[in-house]
Amino acid sequence: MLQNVIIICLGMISVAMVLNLLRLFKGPDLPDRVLALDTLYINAIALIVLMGMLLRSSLYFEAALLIAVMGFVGTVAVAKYLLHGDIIE
Amino acid sequence: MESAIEWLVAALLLLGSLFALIGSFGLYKLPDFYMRLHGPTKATTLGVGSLVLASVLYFSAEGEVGLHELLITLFLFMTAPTSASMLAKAAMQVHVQRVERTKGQPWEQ
Amino acid sequence: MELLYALTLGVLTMSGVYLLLRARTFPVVVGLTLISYAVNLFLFAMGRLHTGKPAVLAEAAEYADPLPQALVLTAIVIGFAMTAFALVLALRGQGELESDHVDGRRKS
Amino acid sequence: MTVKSWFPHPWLSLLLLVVWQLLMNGVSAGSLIMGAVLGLLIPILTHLFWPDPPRVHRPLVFMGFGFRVLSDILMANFEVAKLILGPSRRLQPAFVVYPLDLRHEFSISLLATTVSLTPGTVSADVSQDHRSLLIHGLDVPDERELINTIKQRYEKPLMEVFECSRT
Amino acid sequence: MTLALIVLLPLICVFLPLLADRKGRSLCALATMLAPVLGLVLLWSQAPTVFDGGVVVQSWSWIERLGLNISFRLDGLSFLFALLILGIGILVIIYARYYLSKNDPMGRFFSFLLLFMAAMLGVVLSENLLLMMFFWELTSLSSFLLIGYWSHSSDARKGARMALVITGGGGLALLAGVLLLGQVVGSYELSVVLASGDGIREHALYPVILVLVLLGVFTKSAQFPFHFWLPHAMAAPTPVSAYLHSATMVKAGVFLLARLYPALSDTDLWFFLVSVTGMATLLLGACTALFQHDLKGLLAYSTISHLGLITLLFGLDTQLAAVAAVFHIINHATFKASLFMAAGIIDHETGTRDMRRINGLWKYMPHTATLAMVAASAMAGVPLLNGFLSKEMFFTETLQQHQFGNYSWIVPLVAVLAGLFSVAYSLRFIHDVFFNGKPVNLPKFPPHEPSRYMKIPVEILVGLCLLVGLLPGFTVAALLAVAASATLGGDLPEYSLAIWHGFNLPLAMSFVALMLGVMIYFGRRQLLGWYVHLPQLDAKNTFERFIQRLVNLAAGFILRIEAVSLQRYLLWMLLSALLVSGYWLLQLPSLRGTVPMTQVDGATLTCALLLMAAAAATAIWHRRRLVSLVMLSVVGLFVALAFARFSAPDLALTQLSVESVTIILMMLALFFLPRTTPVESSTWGRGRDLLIAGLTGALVTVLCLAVLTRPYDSIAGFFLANSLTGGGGTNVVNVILVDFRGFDTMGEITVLAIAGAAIYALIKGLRLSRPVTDTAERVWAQDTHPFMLVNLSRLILPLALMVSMYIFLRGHNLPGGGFIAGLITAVALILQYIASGNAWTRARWGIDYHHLAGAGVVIAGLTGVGSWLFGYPFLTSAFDHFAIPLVGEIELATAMLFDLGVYLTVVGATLLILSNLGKLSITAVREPQ
Amino acid sequence: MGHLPILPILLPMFTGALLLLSGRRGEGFKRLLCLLATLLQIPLALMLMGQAGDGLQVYAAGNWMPPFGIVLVVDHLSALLLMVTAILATAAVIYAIRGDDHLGPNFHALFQFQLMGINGAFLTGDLFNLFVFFEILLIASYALLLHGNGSARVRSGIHYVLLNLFGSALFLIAVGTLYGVVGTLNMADLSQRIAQLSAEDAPLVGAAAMLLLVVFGLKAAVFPLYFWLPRAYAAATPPVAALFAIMTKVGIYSILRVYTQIFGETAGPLAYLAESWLWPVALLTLVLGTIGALAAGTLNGLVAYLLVVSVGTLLAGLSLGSHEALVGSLYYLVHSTWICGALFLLAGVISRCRGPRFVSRLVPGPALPKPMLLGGLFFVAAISVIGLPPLSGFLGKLLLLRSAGTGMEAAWLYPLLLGSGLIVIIAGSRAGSSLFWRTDPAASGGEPLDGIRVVSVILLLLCSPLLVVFADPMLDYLDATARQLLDPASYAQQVLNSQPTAGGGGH
Repeated sequence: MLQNVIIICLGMISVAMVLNLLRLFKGPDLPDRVLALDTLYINAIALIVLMGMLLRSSLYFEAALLIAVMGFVGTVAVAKYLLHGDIIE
Repeated sequence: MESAIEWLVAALLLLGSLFALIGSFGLYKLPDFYMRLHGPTKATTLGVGSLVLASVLYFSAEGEVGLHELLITLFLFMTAPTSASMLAKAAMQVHVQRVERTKGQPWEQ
Repeated sequence: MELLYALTLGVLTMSGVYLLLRARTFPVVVGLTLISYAVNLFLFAMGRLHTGKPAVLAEAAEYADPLPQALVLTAIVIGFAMTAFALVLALRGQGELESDHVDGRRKS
Repeated sequence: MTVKSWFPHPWLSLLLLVVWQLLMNGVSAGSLIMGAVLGLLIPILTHLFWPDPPRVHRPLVFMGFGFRVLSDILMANFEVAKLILGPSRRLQPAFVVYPLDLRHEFSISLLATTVSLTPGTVSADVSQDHRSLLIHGLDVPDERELINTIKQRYEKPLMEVFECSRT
Repeated sequence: MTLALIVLLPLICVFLPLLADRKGRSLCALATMLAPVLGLVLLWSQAPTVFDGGVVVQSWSWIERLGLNISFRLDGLSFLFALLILGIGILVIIYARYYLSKNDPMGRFFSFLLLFMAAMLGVVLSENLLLMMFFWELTSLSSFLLIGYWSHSSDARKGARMALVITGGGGLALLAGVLLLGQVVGSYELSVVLASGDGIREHALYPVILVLVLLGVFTKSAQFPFHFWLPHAMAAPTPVSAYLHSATMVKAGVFLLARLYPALSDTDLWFFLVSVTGMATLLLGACTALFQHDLKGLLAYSTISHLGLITLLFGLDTQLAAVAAVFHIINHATFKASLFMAAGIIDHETGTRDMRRINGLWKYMPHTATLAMVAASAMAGVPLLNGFLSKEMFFTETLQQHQFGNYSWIVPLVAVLAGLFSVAYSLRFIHDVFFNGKPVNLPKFPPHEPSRYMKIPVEILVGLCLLVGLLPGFTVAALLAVAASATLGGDLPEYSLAIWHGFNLPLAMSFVALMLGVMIYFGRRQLLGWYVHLPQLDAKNTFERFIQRLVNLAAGFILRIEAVSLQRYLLWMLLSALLVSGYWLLQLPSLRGTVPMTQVDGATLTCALLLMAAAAATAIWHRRRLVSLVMLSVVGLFVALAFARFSAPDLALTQLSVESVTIILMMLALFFLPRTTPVESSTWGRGRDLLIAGLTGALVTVLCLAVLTRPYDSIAGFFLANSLTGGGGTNVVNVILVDFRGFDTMGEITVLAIAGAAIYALIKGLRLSRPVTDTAERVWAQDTHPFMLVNLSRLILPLALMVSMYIFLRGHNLPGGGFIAGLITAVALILQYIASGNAWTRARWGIDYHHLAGAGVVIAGLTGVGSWLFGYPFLTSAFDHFAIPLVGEIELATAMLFDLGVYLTVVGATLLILSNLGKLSITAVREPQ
Repeated sequence: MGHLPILPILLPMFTGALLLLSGRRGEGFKRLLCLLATLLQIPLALMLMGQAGDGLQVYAAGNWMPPFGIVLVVDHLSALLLMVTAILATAAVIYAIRGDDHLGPNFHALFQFQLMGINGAFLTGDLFNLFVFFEILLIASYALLLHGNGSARVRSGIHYVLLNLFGSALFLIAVGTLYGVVGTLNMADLSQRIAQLSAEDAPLVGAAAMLLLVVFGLKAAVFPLYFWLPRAYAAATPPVAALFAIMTKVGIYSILRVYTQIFGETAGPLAYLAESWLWPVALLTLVLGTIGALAAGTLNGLVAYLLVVSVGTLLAGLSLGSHEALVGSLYYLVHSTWICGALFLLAGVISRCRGPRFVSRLVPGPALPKPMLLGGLFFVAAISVIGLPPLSGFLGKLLLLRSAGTGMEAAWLYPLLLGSGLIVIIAGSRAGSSLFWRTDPAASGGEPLDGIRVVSVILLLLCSPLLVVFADPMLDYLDATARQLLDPASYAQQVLNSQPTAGGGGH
């Protein structure tokens, strides 16, 4: 049963990702796109966690962890760019 | 696997995925940037949170007791607000459109 | 799956090559990055596509081919170094030639 | 060499120790020793980057705060989910300027984080003088109520935990 | 050894004049003479053998597989030439000692001269044809230097270049001919080549060889249509002309004709080519000579004409003609060298060579005039002088030949015509210069006799002309006999060197030529008047213009095909790749192999579609660079997911961490670059690019699909089997990286370290203008250190370090490793830069990242070298398990130390790159114009 | 256990890393270190050349035997090229330490890393490792090319870098495909496995091999991939340009290695698959390089095109494929590398003496100091590079022409090679007479002549007569080299049969 649930969940996350990407394409402003990217990262974490369960492997944990630790760096960089131009002043 | 845990895991999974989906839906649907900013918080908090919990339970039931998945949520809790704030600041800097009925003003830096 | 994978690489490569043929440094570097993604995926796929068989030894009977993965790792790192260099070179071009045209032309 | 320079962030060290156990996915003698070593070494290495660490005065209150936030997150999630799924026309978004009582940078950011984590509100900015917080709410029928809620539920406990000496 | 010494002596002594130059001019000349005098002695020591009809061959093997031996040959022909080269060489040296002015660097002149002498001796004495080619081209090169000796004069430079290009180019043709000849014969040794004449003539390649060889000969000997370089080579100092352009260099061509006569001649093609060229040259040279106002120009064209005569003789189908040719070589050398010297004296004393100004010199320099008149008479073929004898033989032979069938009469006619012109120009030389009124406007006036010693060489040469003319039998007969027999490569035909052969047709021809020549001279004014109206073809300028045209054409062509355009280069490259690989892919029997494809699942399909969409969006929105960049990071994320999806957690980790660093990097760069890309290419151009891009994409797809659906048998099993036992780790990918293929990783971190150092070098001194407004044309926010970010960054640093420690330590057994750990650390540190600024961070973290990167490489390298201590090759790993109380069993592997090196390098290089890029905006800001 | 084979890689690596570590102080020390490390390469290379006589030296990094581990293979060819590189690099360093190294930071470190990359590329017996070393030498070369900056360098640098980045991508695709079909990376193993390839898979491997050819062709600068070279090399600082003379040879080396040893006679349907393409490409390169040389407006540009000419020439020789042709090409390779290097250095010396206004542009400029010396050097270099006797270029061309036989190939090669020689004579004599003879008395010159720089030129130029004098032993060596190259089966066997080092401890 669990396998099926996981697959359903994967489907939901996929739909979520599609929505993210639609927002990403639509914009209209850069912050919107970056926000969509950020959300995409979070959905990716979800996807990886689900995948780990589906495959019964804990080897994917670090990937999720890494997104959590480092995924926001890109967002922050773009945001700071919009704010201040040079992100390391 | 004991079926109670199995059910619990399944529920958590569905809950998490659902919230992740709702978050993304919000992101897609809501009319202005600042409102859209609220969508992903669902995904980060309850969405990923429940999934992680499900994963912890699932692997514990499989015999690999461990809580390390919780770290994902820990880090997300730390980083997500920051990126949200940074994005909001950026949005204010570039004066993105917002729906007219919004009360209050983003302040000028 | 294999067909899907190959098609994805094709689109990646196509986008990358199209960007590569632009006349400004930044799109070209972005294009090269896309191409290097495609290449990394390509090289990786040379160990064939496996689901759920990471090459971390346990009791499993079968593992993915670890060698292409190691090669891709090397390639990613090298690609990173090269992208960084190309970007800084683009900056140098901007500073020295006052243009970001790949041929250093001021006006197009 | 004072104790402080050898042990600059006791709470951080503890946090690191715990995180290490989590990372190792279990507690063992080896992981405890390693965690302790890292918990000591890393703060020494990095304390220059964190010159002004917070002082925790009432850890228990802090834990209580933590649980409250978690449960609030849970509840708020459902509420906001309803808002999102409902027609967005009815939503009443608002920017709210929240006056801060907290003074310490860390506690302010903790509050801001909390505000952001509870769905429905996002802390958008902290004023330059660190006296007020700009909050965006998804659906704010009443600003005053929002401010009060935050004051009572979050800022107060944080005040107790981190800044009781000052108040 | 003797022969080699003759050639080598001048070469060895090349530097003597340079050294002696400072000690005085006479000493310099004496030092120069050392080599030829010794050479002459050595040559003379071989004379008995040669005059007995013997051939001296001395050889040392050098490059056997090339058939190139150091072998020399002395027979009659080479003896004759060596004698001329050395003898006239000595005279020229004496002459030049007095000719060169004090301003001319004499040492340089003489060393060039010696170099030339060596080359020339080499040509005539070589037994090996390839060896001869060495010297052959060396004569062109050294003559280039000699002609261009007065390099300040444009004429000299152009003349020298022209001579080099023509003779050097001819030399290349000759080289091809010689190479082919050698391949046909199987050896480059003359003895073999000369003996296999029949084989050569019958070979299919014979015409090719002949034409190539003749090209070399004709260019060198200034034969029509390659004659034009010679008059312009007159810009050289006169001793050079006297030496090179009368006696030696131009004779190298005819020498070769003589040398290869037995091997190549005796076919219709040979007779036709050689004789027609000779005739054309003979006539053209003689005619043109008459109209020259320049003293040396007249002599130059006369030389051309005489060389044509010699060539013609070699091209006549009688054996005696070759004898006559050899004889004329001797005679021409003596009278022409002395004439050049006389012309040089006149030039030297009057300051001009223009015959319209030099008149009536008899009055001022009777001694020189006498000498010049005798020599000029020899040139004209006046009886009792040597020129007469060979000319008589020439006339005889023109009458003997029948090679043009019914038109054979043309040859004697041409001979007579040329003869009468030669009489006319000789007369002009004598009459115009020494008589014909008074000098006009001489730069140096009044002229007087040169110094005693300057005339000695002329006297000796003129004396020889007289002696040979009067007593041929006692003087030249023996030499001629051996030389001619060497040329013919067999017995000599009957001939007589008597002055008087009775009244016969040749004598009549001589007489007619003499009479008509005198008449033409007296009608010269009309002729000159007629000549100036002819279209003037200045060979030098034409040649220069031709070369310039060639250069311009080349430049235009290069600009066209190389058009400084990266897009063009990339297109070439893509097209090449498509072409060559497409060629093979089209031969694939089937695109899909035998392995069935696996099932697609929904999530993967979605992700793949999203990946494609994002990739396409990156390209579509490339004009809005920030948007494109955001799309790019989406692609990066999905790539990481793909790695995870297909069982490569290590790769997913790496991709993710590289991704974040790349984004930061691009943002940093984008700050200084324009934010948008202008539209530059036409629709057609874009369509073309799209097509190429599509084809490349298709190539990758086809390759990928074809490989994925085929079975393969790889070496992977070994790694899986030996990872734990041999490398001590369960994460096979990591064990491959740090152990099985640790050497790759060693290289990879070196690349990183280099990139760091390189980028540092690139950024240093870079000045960029900083945009003052943001993307929406508003001023930037003042809040440089966002509150939330600052606080987060401080908390996240220790935690991230922890995580990176974790990733580092587990790498050997589980996904992770030094590289990813390094990137996490780097990102955590970079976050400090982003949050709190460069100055703040730098004040707290004073490490020079160069050191970090360098130390990383050194640690990794030393780990590798460490295995030498145990007698193992570089990077051999060792690991063991240790039991530690409380902690339990831990594994220590040298691979971890290696990984530490990786870690440090990654941190060092990444920060070196990023922090320096970040520094740009403070250190090197230039306000926009 | 002899660790000699790996030293040519490790020595510059450690030196480079130490130079990075030594910080900004002690420039004198850096120069000395760099010079010493480079000089040491010469005896190393000579010892390896000596050892090459005893058969292949296989050095397994990490003691993992081929085909699983990475091996370094020293054969005649790689040892020879190490020696060529060492001598060239020594001259370049000698030139550089007189001031060119200070035009930008990190010169010596980058120089050493460049050497590491080049030497590694010559030594490695593994295809992917070859890629890694390519990248090392490339990234170092990017930096070195841009050393000193300036708009011309940056402009051509952008082209060079971006083209090569794409080249690297192609390289990976090719290597990947080879691995995906054949399942191995070791060149010897590849050669054995390709020999048994099914007809079904052969075209795939063929396509991959041809992609590799494009990559190597880009490095080797063949038509139509050489267009970046002339401008880039002409803009580089002299010691860098001189060192780069070997870079094109790395490409050629790789072509030689891959297409004789992997796709040599044993490769069944894929045997000699590159040669039919190489022949016209080589001739076109030769022709276009010649035209470029004629059109060049600076001495540096001229030399850069001469490098292209030399590439065309020796590639033509290689694609003839015979033993004799191989010997000739290798001889020409050695010669042209050194002489082009010398010419680049000489152009640098001349530019400095003429000052920044004239540099090496072929227009009348100020009179040069010591015209006899400089002119003599130029004359010798020009003779050598044009291929006139008595210097090495002539011998090289002789060998090549002779090996073309008398057939169709000769009909193409003779006129093109000799015609190119003639055009280069024209170009060379024009350049020489502009630089040394046509002086402009009004123009003021640049720096005085620097003796040490001239020494570096002389050092390289001396190689040319030495190559002639010692042609016979040299050709003996090349003979053995060619024999080794044309016997891929024995190469594969020797590499794959090498034994691990046994001993206590370790795995």
